[in-house]
Amino acid sequence: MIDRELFSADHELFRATVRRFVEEEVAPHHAQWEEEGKVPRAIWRRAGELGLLCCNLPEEYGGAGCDWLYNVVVIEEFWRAGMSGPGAGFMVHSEMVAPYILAWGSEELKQSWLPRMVKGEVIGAIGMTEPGAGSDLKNIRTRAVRDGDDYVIDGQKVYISNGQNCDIIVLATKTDMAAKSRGMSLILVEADRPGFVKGRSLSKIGLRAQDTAELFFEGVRVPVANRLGEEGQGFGMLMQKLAHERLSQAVRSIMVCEAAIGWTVDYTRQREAFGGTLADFQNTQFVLAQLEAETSALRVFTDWCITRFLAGKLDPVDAAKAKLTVTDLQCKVVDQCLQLFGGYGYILEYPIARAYTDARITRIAGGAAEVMKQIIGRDLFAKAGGTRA
Amino acid sequence: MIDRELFSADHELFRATVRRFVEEEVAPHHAQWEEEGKVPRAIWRRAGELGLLCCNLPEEYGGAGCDWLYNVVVIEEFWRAGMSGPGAGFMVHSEMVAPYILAWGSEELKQSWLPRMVKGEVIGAIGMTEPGAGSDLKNIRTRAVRDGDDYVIDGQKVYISNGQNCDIIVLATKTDMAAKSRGMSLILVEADRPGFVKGRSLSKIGLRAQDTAELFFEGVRVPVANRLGEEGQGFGMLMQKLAHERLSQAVRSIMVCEAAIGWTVDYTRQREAFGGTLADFQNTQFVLAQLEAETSALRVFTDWCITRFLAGKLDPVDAAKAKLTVTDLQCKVVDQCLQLFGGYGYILEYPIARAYTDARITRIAGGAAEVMKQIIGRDLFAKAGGTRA
Amino acid sequence: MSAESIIAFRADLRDFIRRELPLEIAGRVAGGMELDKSDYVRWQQILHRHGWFAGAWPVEHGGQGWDLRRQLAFLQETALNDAPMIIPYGVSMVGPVIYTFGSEAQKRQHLPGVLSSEVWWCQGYSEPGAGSDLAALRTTAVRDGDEYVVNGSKLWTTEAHWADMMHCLVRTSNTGKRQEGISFLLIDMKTPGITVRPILTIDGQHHTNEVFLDDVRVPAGNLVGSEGDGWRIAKFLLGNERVAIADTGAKLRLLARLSAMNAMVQADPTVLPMVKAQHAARLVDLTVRLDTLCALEEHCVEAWAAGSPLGSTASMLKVRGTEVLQAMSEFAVALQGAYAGVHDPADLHLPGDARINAARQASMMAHQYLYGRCWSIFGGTNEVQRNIIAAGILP
Amino acid sequence: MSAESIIAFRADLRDFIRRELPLEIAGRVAGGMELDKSDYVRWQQILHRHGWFAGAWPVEHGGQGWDLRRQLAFLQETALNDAPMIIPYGVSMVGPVIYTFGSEAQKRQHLPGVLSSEVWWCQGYSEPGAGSDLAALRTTAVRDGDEYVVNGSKLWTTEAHWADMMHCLVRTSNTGKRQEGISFLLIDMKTPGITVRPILTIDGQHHTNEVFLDDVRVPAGNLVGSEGDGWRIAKFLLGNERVAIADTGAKLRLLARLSAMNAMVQADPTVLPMVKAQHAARLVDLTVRLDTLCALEEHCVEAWAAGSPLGSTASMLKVRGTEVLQAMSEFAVALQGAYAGVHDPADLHLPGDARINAARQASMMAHQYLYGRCWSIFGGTNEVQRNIIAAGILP
Repeated sequence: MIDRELFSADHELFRATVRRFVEEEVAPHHAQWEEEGKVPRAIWRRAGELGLLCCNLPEEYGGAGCDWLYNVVVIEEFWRAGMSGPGAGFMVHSEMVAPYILAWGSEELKQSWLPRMVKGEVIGAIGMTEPGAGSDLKNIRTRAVRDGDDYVIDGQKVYISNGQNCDIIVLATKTDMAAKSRGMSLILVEADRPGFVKGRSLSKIGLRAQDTAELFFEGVRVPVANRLGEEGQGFGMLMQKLAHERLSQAVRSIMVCEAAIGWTVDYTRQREAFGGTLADFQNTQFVLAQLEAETSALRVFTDWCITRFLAGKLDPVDAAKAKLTVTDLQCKVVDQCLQLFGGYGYILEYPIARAYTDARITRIAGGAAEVMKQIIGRDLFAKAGGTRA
Repeated sequence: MIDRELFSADHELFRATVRRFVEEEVAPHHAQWEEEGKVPRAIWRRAGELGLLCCNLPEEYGGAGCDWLYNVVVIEEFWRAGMSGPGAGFMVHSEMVAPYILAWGSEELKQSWLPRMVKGEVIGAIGMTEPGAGSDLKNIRTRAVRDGDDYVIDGQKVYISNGQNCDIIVLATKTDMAAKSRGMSLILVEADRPGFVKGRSLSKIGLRAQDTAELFFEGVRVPVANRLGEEGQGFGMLMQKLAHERLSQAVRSIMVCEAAIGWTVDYTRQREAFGGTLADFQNTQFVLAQLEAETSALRVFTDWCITRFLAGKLDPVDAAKAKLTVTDLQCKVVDQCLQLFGGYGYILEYPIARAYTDARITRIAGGAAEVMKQIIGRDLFAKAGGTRA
Repeated sequence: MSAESIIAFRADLRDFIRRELPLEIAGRVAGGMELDKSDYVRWQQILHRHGWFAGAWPVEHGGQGWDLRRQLAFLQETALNDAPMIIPYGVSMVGPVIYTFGSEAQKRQHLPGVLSSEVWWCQGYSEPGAGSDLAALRTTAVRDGDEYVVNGSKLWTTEAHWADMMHCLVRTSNTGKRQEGISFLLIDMKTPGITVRPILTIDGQHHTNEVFLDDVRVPAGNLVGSEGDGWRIAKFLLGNERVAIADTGAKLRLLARLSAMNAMVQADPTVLPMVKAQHAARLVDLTVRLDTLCALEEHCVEAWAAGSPLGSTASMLKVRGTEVLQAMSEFAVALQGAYAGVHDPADLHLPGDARINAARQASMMAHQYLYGRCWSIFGGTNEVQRNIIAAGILP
Repeated sequence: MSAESIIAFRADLRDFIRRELPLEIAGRVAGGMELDKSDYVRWQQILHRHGWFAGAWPVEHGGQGWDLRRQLAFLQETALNDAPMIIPYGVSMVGPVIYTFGSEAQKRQHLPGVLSSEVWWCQGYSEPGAGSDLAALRTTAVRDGDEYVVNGSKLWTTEAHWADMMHCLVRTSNTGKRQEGISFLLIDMKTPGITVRPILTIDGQHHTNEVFLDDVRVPAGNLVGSEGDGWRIAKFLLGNERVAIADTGAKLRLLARLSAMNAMVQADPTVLPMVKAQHAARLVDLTVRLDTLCALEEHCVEAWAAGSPLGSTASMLKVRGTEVLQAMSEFAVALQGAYAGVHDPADLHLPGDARINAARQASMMAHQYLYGRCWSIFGGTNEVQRNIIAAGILP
């Protein structure tokens, strides 16, 4: 693995806390949570007590007011250990839901929800995807119709992370069906509003401890004050935050690459076959060397993106590049590492098998690879004439 | 392209000088030099006048005493423009020959050669490869036998860059045929010594303006004082400098990737077919977006390695990772970009065609990809027991 | 056998399947679901009753005596017409071993149960420390009077939880070459000392098991051949499986399914044009790859039928077949759009006429994706196959 | 035609080649060198004298009337026995066009010269702005009395510098669909107004040219078919080339060469074991890929011979063939070790019995590498081929 220079001694102290929590309170129960299809609320509250949720929220909203690297540490430690249930659920909560409320919620919304999100008392979800509107958000059909001081919301969302557990959801709605992207608004909806129905949990290829649900909205009344930002500005708000989301995904995925290589080095060094260990085979060494080289390169790229993000300078196109390249690499690493485990890689209780099942969705969720290429391609060709090189 | 933060305003001023020189004094003649199979000595002297050779040598040896980023600028500007003749020749001279003399030459050797190398009056080469000893330097058979105060050298070198033009060569020899790596010594040999015969120039797939020769040594007498460092320490010296060489190669190759993408964006934007431009085709956009994403990632990795190198902290394994991944990418980029040029990519006068022919050797020279994997693989498995992740 | 008679053979077989294959079973196969043991038994017994079972067996042992071309045709046609695969451990593996190497008593005792599918077999070869390096196996069988006492454990014993009998490789000697100390033993799964522990694999299903053998006493008459013949028999089995190794029938069925799903996606106005274009390109690529695999398979079967051993071609079929299957299953998932991550292992056990909604279809395709992953590992990893191919080519 | 008679056909052809192919030419082909026009003419005339030329032509026009299987066998056997390829512009392209679409006068005038190889042809289709998008061509032919006056330029006119005649697509109308305004014209290369400019390609050789046409006056009798028939004729030509499209003969010859070179490397004690292992793995992979290509080609030829159009399979052969060739040529370079970068274009013009040292061998392999690069571009880029395949598969 490559030297990293991002973290201070304080970050590393915090990392030790997170790691101990993961080892002692998360890892022993994760298989059970996979059976149940969700992470118990008690763990959310324990994580809140330890300060692992929304670390970088300002103190006035209950956060630690620290830099975003603490969030990075949390993501890394859960994913290093393959704890994909809380790993994914906390990421949605801390890196997607809280930032929208902080950036565009009214003071009242912030005061009522953020401190409880930090404590893990309230679990957040974000509602974008619909049947028939996957990566193309302009096509959503969930309507929010103004009626006095309320919106009345009708529609359906699918594939919503934390969908079963959530107490609040930031919902992408159409407030103007005629307009395309201009007609979208974000509205915070509490889970106990009448007409908000949680459908069945979706069982998934991977991330089996992370609850994922279909959600239905039938005449759900929500005060206009629950809207985040201006009416019709939702699409622009999503676009602004996507760089953050994509970077979080790269942070997760490159950690998985490093962990998988580590497990495989350890396994092949002790597994005997044909009179030696698997590590003695040149194929093993070359496959891992190639993966290690690519992982090191993208580790440096990811850390560079983190640095840019901390400085407020992360270009959304660069975030798309990181998301595209790192999730591709993740799928390649877990695939080739699993192969080196032979049959054991195929037993669900081995971490590499779980990492394999967890990987596939990363090239789809949070902007499919095709969408990333579209963003990068447009940028390449948009730069005004003249030679570029 | 990605933002870079390595360079100061002074570096950029220097870059403007180099670029003007390349545009005005190099580019118009390069095709002619390819015909002739070498770069004229006059250009070496012009480059010396402008301070483009061995920029970072200390002032006491005639250099500018500046940081290595100036060397980086020179490499980048020659390769951005596809000027592979001087691009490759100067790299050998400045990044391989001069560093050995500076690090291990006697004061007398340094005084007599380095200032003239800076001026371009003396051209340097390095003699490692032999028939039957490509990437495995331990197998070389060129002997240097001690005879009083002289060594008598017999042997043959192949594929020597600057072989025709060179005035001095740093030669890898065996001073002890019985010992393996411990028997190797580096000796500076002047080209006018009797018995030093320059064979024919080798015509190559690419780099056609860079002269490459077979060299023969028949009873060449050289004073013992011409030896660099201690007798038998040559292999260790090579190992120490290889990180520098490999990094230089990554610096070159990532620049070629960026340039090739730039040419291709420009070409596909203006080339019409089937009622639009090639840039309108989704395949064009996706291919280039993928290459751009990978290039951006490895650009950041390369710049990170440069930063580490400047701080004296570049791990040789990381340099091997950079060499492996960036030269692989270079070959992929020129191949896929050439395809987008259609038939024009196949005409030798187009830069992309030349870049294609120039690329192949980068995965062989300066340590083949297989050797890089061996270095990385050994490192992965050498780290002492226990889990790594 | 001429091309014309193969065509007629295929037509007869298709007719038969359409008449006799229970709809419930066909529905589950077509839907990509898991079958129960009873489904397999039922279908194999139907085949047997009508003279379509044990095609590769000689007529004198109750088989059909088909040549390789007919065997291939059978595999492809049954798969293409939604019939279950034939579970190989009995009819394709232990049966030929017994009629080739077994005693008359063993033939009388075991072949009828294999043919009638009334006795169900599993295969005890791999062990925790002996997978692709099978010769490293350590389960011992020590002769004690008229019995062998077997101790050790077997891994990857697929369908051991369904099995009445296991054909098993055991170590009867530790001297000499590792391969020479291996013997082939038939073990009744009800013998005291046998424990079957289920393994949950990456697809969330229970196909395979670990089998522990503690002082399991096996009649000495259950040894096939002589002590030390085990390795030779194992190699015989490998050669025997080559006609099925590329498994193109199942792949052709999956490709047809993918084409149909792709057509639905192409017709869906809510799917982005660029996504459609990507799907189209992948389908093209997969079609070409599967076409070339089928062509290679046909070529091999012709050559084998003509008596040419063709060196390591079976390994090539294995490697290529695996690569194609994994690429197809990856595409199967990509086609599910917003449902691409959905996978409920329970969906694989729905009834054959269950309504297949988007989420259920996604489960089936996810199963392909996950189950397909094991192909490059079992039956000798692709790395081992590449070693074999290399050894066949290098001087 | 039965498999037996193809085997006999191949045997006869091999005998003939061994007897009649000049050693000088065989040496240069085996060595991977470039041939001169005189070599091609010499060999084509030998073939013609002995009844082995124009195999695909009907007997009544002076050909052999071979079916597709024999045509394929001819291509493979000649390549495998170091015979030069047949230059297609005359016998494979313009000849069939003339006997299919031409007037009696055109047949009398042009077919004999094609058959005797005394009149050498080139193909004027692509233009600077019309490559894979051929319908964009802009070279105009304007009728003026008994002549057409042709203006424009042609690009990628391979061997125009050797040619006596050019068959040329020209635009005779700018109204209606682009394709409908194209006509097919025969042009004498000695006509005033024609300039041939050589193009040096990436391999450092002069194969191809740009041809400028300034007020070139062509007799109206040189129009084949009617005005506007050009596109139909061009499509006829594409269909005609399908048996040669995978070009497996040359690839099999190259693979044999690679195997031999690999054997030398494997036997060299100075080469690192890991490099040997890498080479071995690549050779294995290439062998499998070429085997599958050959199997697909055979399958296609059988299907075509049986009258099935097989949709876009010719495009699949083109794409796959290209990929295999480029992978082989990349390996060819890798095998050269320390000489892997050497390439002297002049080495390609050595005499057939020249001593081939390491550097010269490297030149030949570098030529494969560089020349092979154009395969994915010419004759319709692989991107265009993929569009065709996709159109054939998508609903």
